[in-house]
Amino acid sequence: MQLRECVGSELPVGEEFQLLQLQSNPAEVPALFTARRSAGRNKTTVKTQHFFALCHAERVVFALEVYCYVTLGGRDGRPERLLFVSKADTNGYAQCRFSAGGVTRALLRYVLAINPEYYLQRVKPLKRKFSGTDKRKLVVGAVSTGNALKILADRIEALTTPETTDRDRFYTTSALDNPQECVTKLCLFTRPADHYLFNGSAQNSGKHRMNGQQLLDWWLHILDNILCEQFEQSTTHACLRVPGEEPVRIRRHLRDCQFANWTVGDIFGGSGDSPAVYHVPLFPDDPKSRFLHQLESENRLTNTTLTNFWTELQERQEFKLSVLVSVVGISGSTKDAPHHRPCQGEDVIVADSAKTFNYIKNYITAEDYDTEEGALEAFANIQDCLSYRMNSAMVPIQGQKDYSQIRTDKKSVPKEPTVTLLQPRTKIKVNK
Amino acid sequence: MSDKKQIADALRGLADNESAMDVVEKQVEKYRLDLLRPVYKDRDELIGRVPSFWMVVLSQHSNFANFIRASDFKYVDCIDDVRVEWDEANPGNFSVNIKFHGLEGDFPAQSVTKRFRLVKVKDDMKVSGNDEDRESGDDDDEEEYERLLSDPVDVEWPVAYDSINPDKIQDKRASKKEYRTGMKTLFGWFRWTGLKPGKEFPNGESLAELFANDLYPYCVKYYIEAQRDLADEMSDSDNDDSAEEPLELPSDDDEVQDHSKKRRLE
Amino acid sequence: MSDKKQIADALRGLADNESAMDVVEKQVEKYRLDLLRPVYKDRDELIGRVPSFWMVVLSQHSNFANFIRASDFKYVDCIDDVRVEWDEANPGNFSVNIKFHGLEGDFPAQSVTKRFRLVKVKDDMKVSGNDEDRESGDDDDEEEYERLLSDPVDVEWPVAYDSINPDKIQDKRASKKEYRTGMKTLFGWFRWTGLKPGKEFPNGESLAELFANDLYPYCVKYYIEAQRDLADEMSDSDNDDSAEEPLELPSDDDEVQDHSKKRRLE
Repeated sequence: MQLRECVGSELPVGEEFQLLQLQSNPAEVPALFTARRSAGRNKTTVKTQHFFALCHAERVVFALEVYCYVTLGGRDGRPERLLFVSKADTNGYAQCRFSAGGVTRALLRYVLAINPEYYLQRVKPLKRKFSGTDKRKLVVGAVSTGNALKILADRIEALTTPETTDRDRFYTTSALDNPQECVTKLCLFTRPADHYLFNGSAQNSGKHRMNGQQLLDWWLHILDNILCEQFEQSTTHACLRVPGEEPVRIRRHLRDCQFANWTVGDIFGGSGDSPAVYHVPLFPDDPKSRFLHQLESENRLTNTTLTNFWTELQERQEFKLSVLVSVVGISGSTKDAPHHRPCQGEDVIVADSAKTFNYIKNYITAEDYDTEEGALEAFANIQDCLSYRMNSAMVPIQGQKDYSQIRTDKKSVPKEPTVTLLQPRTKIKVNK
Repeated sequence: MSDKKQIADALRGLADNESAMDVVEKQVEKYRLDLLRPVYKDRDELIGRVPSFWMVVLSQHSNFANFIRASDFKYVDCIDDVRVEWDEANPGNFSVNIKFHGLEGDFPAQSVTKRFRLVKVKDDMKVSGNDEDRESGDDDDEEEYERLLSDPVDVEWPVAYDSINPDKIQDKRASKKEYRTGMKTLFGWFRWTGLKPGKEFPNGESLAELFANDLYPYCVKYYIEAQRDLADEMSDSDNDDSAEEPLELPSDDDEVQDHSKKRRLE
Repeated sequence: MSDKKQIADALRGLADNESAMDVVEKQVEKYRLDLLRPVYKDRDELIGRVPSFWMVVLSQHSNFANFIRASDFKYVDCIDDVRVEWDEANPGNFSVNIKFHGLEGDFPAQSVTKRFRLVKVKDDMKVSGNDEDRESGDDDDEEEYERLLSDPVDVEWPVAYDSINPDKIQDKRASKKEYRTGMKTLFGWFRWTGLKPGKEFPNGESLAELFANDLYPYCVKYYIEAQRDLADEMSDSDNDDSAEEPLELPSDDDEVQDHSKKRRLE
């Protein structure tokens, strides 16, 4: 699946866009779910971050952040990939009408088409083994500045061969034993807010904002669509949890859905009286993970049940103020085996470190979007940064969708929807 | 009553003691800079012999990039030398000297020195208006704070920046956007005064402090970080999210009650 | 070739320069403590005249509470005085003196001094095992780092803690859980050595540093903050939204802003 066609098919015909696909280098991370002390720890989890930004008329106008976790060595031996959609946002500065929902759907379709094995190449391990290495020849973090300078001096005089020829041994590469059996999960958390990726964009009157109900409907529409289109109907189930709402009311949110296996609950398993700690994932920047950390500090980790977890979570600030928030999840198999491998320099920019990733992403997320200038500056900076520093560019995209036919259908194509999840980024720029 | 008086006196004494500490800290800072001056001088000389030293330092520092425009890096890469000098008498005042090499047909080689001075300002913002119920003249208790100011300094802009160069913009009104863009560049920073917030280089004071308190003192450390054989080694600042850190389950024997395990330790 | 030699020499020169800076920083730290010593002495005396000063400081400091058990606060409230003294010759070594008043029938008044010393350790943990391919004897380049150690010091435990008091637990094996609980109290900290990680007071080193680098130097600031909180004034941390905010350590960038001048000792 080509990024250009996939996203272009959702954008208005006759308009030109540019898309940034930034990706972190895959890195092994601690398990997403806390294992019981008795359980063996032979699972491997590899985390990769995707960040997409869509530009139109020299303005950044939309962005989406998705994490992909590939887990190997699970109990039944089936590999699993879990997509966590952490943030999406528009800012209202587009110079034409486009469907943020359509773009979100297209980008998720694209990520779902990526072969999980792609994430298992040259993975940064959880712990690096420097044994067998002559540390005095290698400039690594554990070497003091003084000694590192001496190593560099030796290298320049060619007194030592730099240990740089074989860097690959500090990375791991693995294959999937049975890629056909890979389980696909997708989850997200909906909570309306002014902005998440575009600070201050709520001040733009052109930005359409949604309340909790609208936001949930918007996401359900996207996911329902993806479920029907991409997933095996028989082996897949989808779940919705709305803390503080009765199952009867939760089912009401699902009445317009086409997919048959929507249920009330979540995809993480466990019964109401199981300890929450084993069934709630530790996602980045996520209120559920933060609440688990709070329980840890209060020494209530192992005696807080799932039922109590959800009840108490609802009492927390982020769930209060009668704002409708929800947890949505999908678990199953895709109809087609994911086969796509993104190509560095063509459709994706893979950052060599977390630092580089944030460096580039900050040009977008650390900008102020209270006026149009922010959207223009972010575009100019990202373009200059890519061309001068990365010798690269964004992917040009031609809109291919005839919007005139759907213009009347106001419900399915909101004007300029705000898509907001999780917590706002704090601005990195220093304001004094 | 005399008890109360005693306590009140002790608290006043503590206020004086706090001032005494501030004096000590300033004296220490002066002592420190006096000792470091010759060490920095040696270092400047050594750094001058390492090719592209400042290019490496400045292009790998993530916070520096947040201050300027991405297009500036073409000229940041022309920086051959950066020096910070603190006034001997008053270490709050300092100057940043930057040496650029030229780019044929676009940018002339030059050396620019921007001076910053720390000035005391009466805090008239925090106690806004309402002067009626305060005796004038009795200003002693008014909060003072320190602010960094500077004067604009001449710098030749690249030809490629003609359209955003404030000296070359004819019609300021029609080119307001270009003017503002120019002000956000590294060259705009040389014009920063600290007196026209919102109209000049954004956070000019913080960039000055970044040079004086971080980039210059730790440049060798940053140079080495940029030379690491494994670029993806975590540095402290990469660890941006505590939410996904693994949880520590209580050990079996204290599963039930065990109040303060370590929380977040400094 | 001579070019390469020149650069290599400059880099080696920078390595020496880094060492020279470390020496300066240590000298500055000594100078600083020498100047502060009389000021701290005056302050200790003034603080002694303010009732419940340390009780207020210790009970309002959010991080201090993370180190000890909640039940310890009954005895923290008995603390009348805290003093930190740095060795004149070697400011890396310091002692923390704590004076408690007694609680009738439970806890005797006492004054306890715990000494900490900074020792250099070869970095044998980071380069794990596999020493075969390194010439022994040539240890010059091996990374050294500094660690805080201490000796156990006698302190009388409260009667209420008898069941977790390691000196009163008869059968260590049967009471493993109680023993561990006792070790996590403030009284357990007085036994901390730094040599038996996992078996003694958790993060004993950090608590020592908290006293030396934060609680003692800034106690007046914390006292004032506590008074402000009592006056029902919103401090930043009371902000409604705090529940939403992730617990995050200050990033490097913040650090530059806040602590400014001081080049940190490595």
